[in-house]
Amino acid sequence: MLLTPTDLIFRRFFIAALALLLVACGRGESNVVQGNRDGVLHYGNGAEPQGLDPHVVTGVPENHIIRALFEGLAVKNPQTLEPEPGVAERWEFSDGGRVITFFLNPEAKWSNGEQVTASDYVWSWNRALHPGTGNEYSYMLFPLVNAEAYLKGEISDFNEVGVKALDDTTLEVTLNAPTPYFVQLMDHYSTFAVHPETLLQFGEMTDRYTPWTRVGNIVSNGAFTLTEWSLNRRIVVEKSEHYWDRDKVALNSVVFYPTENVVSEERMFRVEQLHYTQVVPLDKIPAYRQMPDTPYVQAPYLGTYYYLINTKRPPVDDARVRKALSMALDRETLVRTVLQETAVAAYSITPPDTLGYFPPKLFDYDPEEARRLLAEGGYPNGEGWPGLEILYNTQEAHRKIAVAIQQMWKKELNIDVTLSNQEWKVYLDSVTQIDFQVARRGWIGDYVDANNFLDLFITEGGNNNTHYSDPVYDDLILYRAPKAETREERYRLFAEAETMLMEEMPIIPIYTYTSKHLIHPSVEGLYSNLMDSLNLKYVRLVPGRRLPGKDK
Amino acid sequence: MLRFMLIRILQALPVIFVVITATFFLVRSAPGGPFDQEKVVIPEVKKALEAQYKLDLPLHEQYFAYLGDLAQGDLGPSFKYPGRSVNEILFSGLPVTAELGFYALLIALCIGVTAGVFASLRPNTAQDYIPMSLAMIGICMPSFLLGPLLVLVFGIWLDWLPITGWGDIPGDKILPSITLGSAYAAYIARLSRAGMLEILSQDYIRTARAKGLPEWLVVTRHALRGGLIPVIAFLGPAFAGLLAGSFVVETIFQIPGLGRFYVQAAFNRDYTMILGTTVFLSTLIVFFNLVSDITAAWLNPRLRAQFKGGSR
Amino acid sequence: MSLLKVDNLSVSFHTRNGSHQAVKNVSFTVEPREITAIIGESGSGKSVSCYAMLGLVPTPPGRIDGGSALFEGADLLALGERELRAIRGRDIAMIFQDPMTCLNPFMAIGQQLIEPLRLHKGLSAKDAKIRAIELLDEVGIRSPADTFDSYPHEFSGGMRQRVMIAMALINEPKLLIADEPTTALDVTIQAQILRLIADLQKNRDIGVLFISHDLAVVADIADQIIVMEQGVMVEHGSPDAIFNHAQHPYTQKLLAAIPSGHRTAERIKPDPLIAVTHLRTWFYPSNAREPVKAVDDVSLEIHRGEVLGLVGESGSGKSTLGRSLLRLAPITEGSVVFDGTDLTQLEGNPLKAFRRRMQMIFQDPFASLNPRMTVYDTLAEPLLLHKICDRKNLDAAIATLMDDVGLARAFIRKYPHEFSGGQRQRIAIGRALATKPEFIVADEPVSALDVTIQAQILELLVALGREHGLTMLFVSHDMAVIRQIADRVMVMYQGKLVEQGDTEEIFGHPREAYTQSLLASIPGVALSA
Amino acid sequence: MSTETSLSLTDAEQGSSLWHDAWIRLSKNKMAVGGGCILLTFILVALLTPWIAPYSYEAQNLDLGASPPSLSHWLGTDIFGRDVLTQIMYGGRVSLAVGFIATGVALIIGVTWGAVAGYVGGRIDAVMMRLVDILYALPFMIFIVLLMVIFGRNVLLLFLAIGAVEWLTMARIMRSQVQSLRQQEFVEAAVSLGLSPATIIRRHVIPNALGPIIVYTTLTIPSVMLLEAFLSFLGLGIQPPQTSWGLLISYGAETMEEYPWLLLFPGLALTITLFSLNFLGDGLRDALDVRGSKD
Repeated sequence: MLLTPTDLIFRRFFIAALALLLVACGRGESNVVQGNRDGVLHYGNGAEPQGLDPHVVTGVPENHIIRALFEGLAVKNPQTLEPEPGVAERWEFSDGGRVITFFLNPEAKWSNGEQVTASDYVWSWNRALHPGTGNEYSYMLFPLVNAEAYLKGEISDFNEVGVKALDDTTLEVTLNAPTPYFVQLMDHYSTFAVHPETLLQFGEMTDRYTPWTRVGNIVSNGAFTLTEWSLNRRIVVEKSEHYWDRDKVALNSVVFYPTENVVSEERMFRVEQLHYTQVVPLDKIPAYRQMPDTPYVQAPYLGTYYYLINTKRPPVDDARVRKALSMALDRETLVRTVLQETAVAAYSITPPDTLGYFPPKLFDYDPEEARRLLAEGGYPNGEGWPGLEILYNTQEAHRKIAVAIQQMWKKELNIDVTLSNQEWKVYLDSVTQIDFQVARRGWIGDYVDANNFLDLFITEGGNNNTHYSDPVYDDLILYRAPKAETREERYRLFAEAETMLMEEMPIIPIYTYTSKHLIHPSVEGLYSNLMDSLNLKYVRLVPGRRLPGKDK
Repeated sequence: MLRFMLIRILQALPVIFVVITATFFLVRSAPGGPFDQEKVVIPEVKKALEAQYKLDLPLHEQYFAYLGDLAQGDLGPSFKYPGRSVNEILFSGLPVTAELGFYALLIALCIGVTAGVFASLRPNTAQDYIPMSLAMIGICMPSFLLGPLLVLVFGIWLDWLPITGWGDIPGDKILPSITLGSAYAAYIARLSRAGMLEILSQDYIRTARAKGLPEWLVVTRHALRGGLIPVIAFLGPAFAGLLAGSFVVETIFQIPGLGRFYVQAAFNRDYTMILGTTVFLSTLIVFFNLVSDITAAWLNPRLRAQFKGGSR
Repeated sequence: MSLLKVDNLSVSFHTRNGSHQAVKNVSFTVEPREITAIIGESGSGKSVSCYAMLGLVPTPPGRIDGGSALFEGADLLALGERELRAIRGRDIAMIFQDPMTCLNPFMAIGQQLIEPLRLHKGLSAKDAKIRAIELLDEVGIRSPADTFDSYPHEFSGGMRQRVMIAMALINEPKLLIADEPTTALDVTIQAQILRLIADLQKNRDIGVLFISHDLAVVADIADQIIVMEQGVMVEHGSPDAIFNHAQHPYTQKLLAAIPSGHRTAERIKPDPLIAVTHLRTWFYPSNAREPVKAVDDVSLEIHRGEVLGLVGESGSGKSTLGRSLLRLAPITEGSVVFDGTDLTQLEGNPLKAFRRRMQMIFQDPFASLNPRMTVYDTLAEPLLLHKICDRKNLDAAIATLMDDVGLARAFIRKYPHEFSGGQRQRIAIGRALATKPEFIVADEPVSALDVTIQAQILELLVALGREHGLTMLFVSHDMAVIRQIADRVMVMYQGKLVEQGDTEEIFGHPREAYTQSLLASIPGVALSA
Repeated sequence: MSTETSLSLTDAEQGSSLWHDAWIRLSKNKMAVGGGCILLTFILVALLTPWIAPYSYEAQNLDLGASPPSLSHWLGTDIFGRDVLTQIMYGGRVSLAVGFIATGVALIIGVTWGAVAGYVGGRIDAVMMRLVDILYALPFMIFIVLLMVIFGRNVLLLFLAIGAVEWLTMARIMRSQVQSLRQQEFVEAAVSLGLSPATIIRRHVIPNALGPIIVYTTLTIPSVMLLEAFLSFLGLGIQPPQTSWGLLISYGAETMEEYPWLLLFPGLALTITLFSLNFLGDGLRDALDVRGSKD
């Protein structure tokens, strides 16, 4: 046998290739089985977080991790969403609810063992509201006296803002007006405290991009501490030794996966690589529903899917036409078929049962009435219809709904509707410029209160995007409702505003969201709620439970 | 040799420069900015954000500032991922994508060359038609289809291989590499078939046979080297293309690579990130083209002599 | 006993376009220690019969229909691939026509050389190398130890053929088959290689089967000559019998085609059509510092109506000079005055007008015709371009051209590949004549052709030249051809003109040593002796 | 061979013969003819779809939803209860149009560009090819978004965008072909005849470089169809409820487990087209290669 160097190279080449292909095919234990034994939760988190700085980031995936690492003054009960003690042991209202005094738990510690003090909060809120920080969620603190002015640079002395550290464990907050949902906001990460010394060690107070949130640098005060952060791979947090309520924390560790691709996420769940998925692909839901002891969990969610209407552009500049469109829309069928019952038909902007508020149902699917209104608007049986375009951002779910609605309007009203999808940022630009006729939109509540939905449509509302403007409505939302003495009175005013809105119909509500997850049978203590707000400290893993079909 | 490389690099510099400039102004003229969100940002906050990233300066100043930073190797901070520099993100993703690309090419080479050579040995027979038909399908099978299909079969039905991750579980690199490599395998199969057919009709192959060499030695020792030169020439651009094109595979298999950043940066209007990845990739494209040109030349003794300079 | 005894060999090819019998019942023997030559034009089946014996004819499309080829008692045609392989390269070795393409350009020659040795004899690489170097030395490669690791492109054509010969001989075969081993070489080199083969054969006592289209080439060396025509063996015998007592008309035709005549030089009045002064055409390869001085300071005149022969070896710059005259190669310096106008100063339309008046005929009729244009299109193009005729008269003009160059009009719709080399060269001549030029550069127009065809094409050129009053620059490496056609001869060496004069003067009394060596290498000395 | 000299030349059509001969050769190639026939059928069906489609294109039956193939819906229905066969027929209109027109655009630009660069050479070649390099390196996504914003959405733009990307490789292939061709003697012969560079490129260079170009084109058409799907996905190009094979496949890929027929049938349509194209392309290449198969 004679071999030249070339032959040898080829030989090596093929051997290497074979070796690669034959790399141990044996699969070890799944993540879930291993995690159940070791107390590690494998959590599908939807996307790579932008960052972990509570005053910088804005998204949902960030929320999950930050709320594992940090804790607010108050936290929401995962079942009732009512506030319960967090860093603050208790709080007191005074001055008719304008002043709130938070009493901090002296046992609340940073992960370096230092105590969480009231002045940490003052410093952090200064940071959150400072015009230099560029905190996109700064408006969460606007109920504070002078907060908005401070952010807008109208005043520069933070002492004028309504927050004061009376001593290490007492924080006094002064509000512009009684704000029933303010304590709830303490569970939003933009109001969290950060550890001032750590931040200053890496840069200025207002710097957005210092490495203070990295593993080894970050100091946090939540139930978990950060131990690994691999970009686009995983984030690992471990139980904190210094957390005041550490005895209640059952998990040793949580691994967050940036599961951008929902199909892959569901498959990871299926092969027991995840305990929990962020979402469930629509088409998989029927199969999961039919499983015995289904891991599929669906719950109402504080968000509304609706169509914005440009009230200044014909043919939808006529309220009758808008109402005709809305009434010709068979939401029940849409929800039943296209959405596979994963949503609830909506007839108002505010989701029902928003902390006890039930919006009035002012219209229904009524093609007869819709045709009549359309005729009144000048297009009997669709004659003379100049065309209408529905704008949505590029996403499968939006496309499905738009395609179905397009056909419903065609069928009921005999009008031609075209669809137009745009890439996300282009779509945002179009919506902000109100450069559309009808555009898809969704709103997820920041906090559980109808105000969060209804104040979208005040004249000055940055998210109004419809040209809808009614001074009476503005007055209702901005002045009369906040001054309401009782919850009932307040809700009555909201209902009044809701009625005004549905009379003019600058938006067409379509459905109320639900949250949809796959949760492994071994997971306990992950409750569903309206905010899809989890508190990982209550989660326990029960070893031995397997997915149906995996338990051989 | 050195001179040749130097000339090529010098030629590449203006290309990269124009790419940077064009990209810079292109991305700025695209609608929507990095800080646009579904929930409208308070104007004051937006202003503060823009100030932090120097977006409030006139465009040309930003441009020159960027060039200045770039000259020092600083690609700037990411807009989408505050706290991370573009450099850092690139270098976290690059090894993964490079490894993925390497395996994909390796698989592509193994499958492609084998199929192509086999097909070329008996042209216009079943031994030719079958691998070449598969290659046609491979070329046109989009990875968004092949990836999930492989996952379904090997990951879920057969339960042989992990379906996501990169370097977490043994074997999790196999499916993504195959998915990414298949299209290239198909191209390589076609290229090597054509190259081999060309070489096998050469006179010197007849010489080799006349020496009494067995057929496999004729093929491996005499035909393969020349027949694979087109493949080698294809590898450089292909590898650069793999880096840019691995987005879909990285998303399907949740791989922490560069491709995801490249594509998402465009959607996020993460200006520095777009520029960084573009600069990086165009440099890589130039580099790999150079490498593959040199390799192809090196394999060809005639060209190799030219590199050594002068000798005729 | 004969070394090789071929009996009734028949080979046919079966393609989509039907089948065709390439070799018909051919029988011959090759004696040990003798050179047996097979002579015939391309397509006469001479190569196929040899390749068929060694299993080198691809099947399909080829098929061996019958016969036997006994080599040392074993029928080669009945052997399996494995047994045949054991014989190939060990007992029977081959040399091929084109040394440029027959060596693997990707392998060092040493590696290629020792391959048969290691394969058949199982020698170690080291021993094989020693043996190879000895052999390289024997075939006349200078400093073989250093060139062992060189690649084929680093050798000239002649040197490569020597390497090929060494490779064939390395296993000390009993039979060497040489398939046109000198056809692609310059005459001077050809002479050397022929001598080498003859010497080796004598020293080593091997049988040689020498295939050629040119009787003159084998005249000096063959012990036995076989003449083939269209797959059939028409005559065989000793060289003496063939050359002096040829029976078959085909053999006679071959003999007649050996260029031997010379032109009765017409006295040309010195009336320069073209005057070239201090012409330099240098090339600047991107990877070399030194320019390649292809034409270096050449001055010459070409007179109206004369045929000027330009001779030189490959690489002497003769082709570049011809191209420079026509502005097909970039002129570095100097002037080319054509009928009073300096061509080097012209561009665009004025140049186009001159292009009509001067044309070129290329060496390789395979490459110089657009493979995707029919004869009609090829000929129509210059006619229409220079408005020599309008579309109405086009067909007639083309028909006339076809007649002129001796092509049947029925071929008008055919593509170049459907023609033989000679016919193609006729098309190329027709194209050149279409513009009714005054001056033609013929760059080795017959070098790629079989001798019989050569003679026809030369005749055609002479006849047409006379008929149209053409001035011609005839470039060739073949002294015999030049002698046949040229009025005056110039000899070029390394970019410079070394000698010029009337043809008979140069042939009769060459002054320069270089010219003398060129003349000495004309094959077929045995003929004239 | 016949040597009759009385051939009448009057009926000879100058210039058309290459294509005429190619046609005759092509028509003898069974695979190519088969591929051509299938393609032709597809094109015919696409053209006639509005009249022969079994169902209305838009008609939804939400309550039926996705149903597997049945007697009333031969290829099943999609999640809106729309007939898949009808969808594929309409999708074919878009896909075939995009495939052929965009590839045509790319072909024309790429071949011209590559031929000029390769033929002229030197500095112009360097500049032209650097431009190709630059376009290669530009971020495609941003480029598309910009096009979409500047020109709005329309199908024409889709062709333009795709053509703008696909011509680059075409130009490169063409250039390397031309570079080797211009060394050939017949090109030199054309120069010595006094033909202008444009004529030489058109008559002598391009016809001889067509082989690889045709093969690459047959590969480009399907990838263009998929690129169209990607762009439509991004919002450039066609808008729902219009559809194309590429879009149907990408939607089908997401539900391959639940509703395999939504992937299978559009995939089949594309694959059949692809193979037909390939056979036709190979046949065309062989047909244009007047030399026939060598050896």
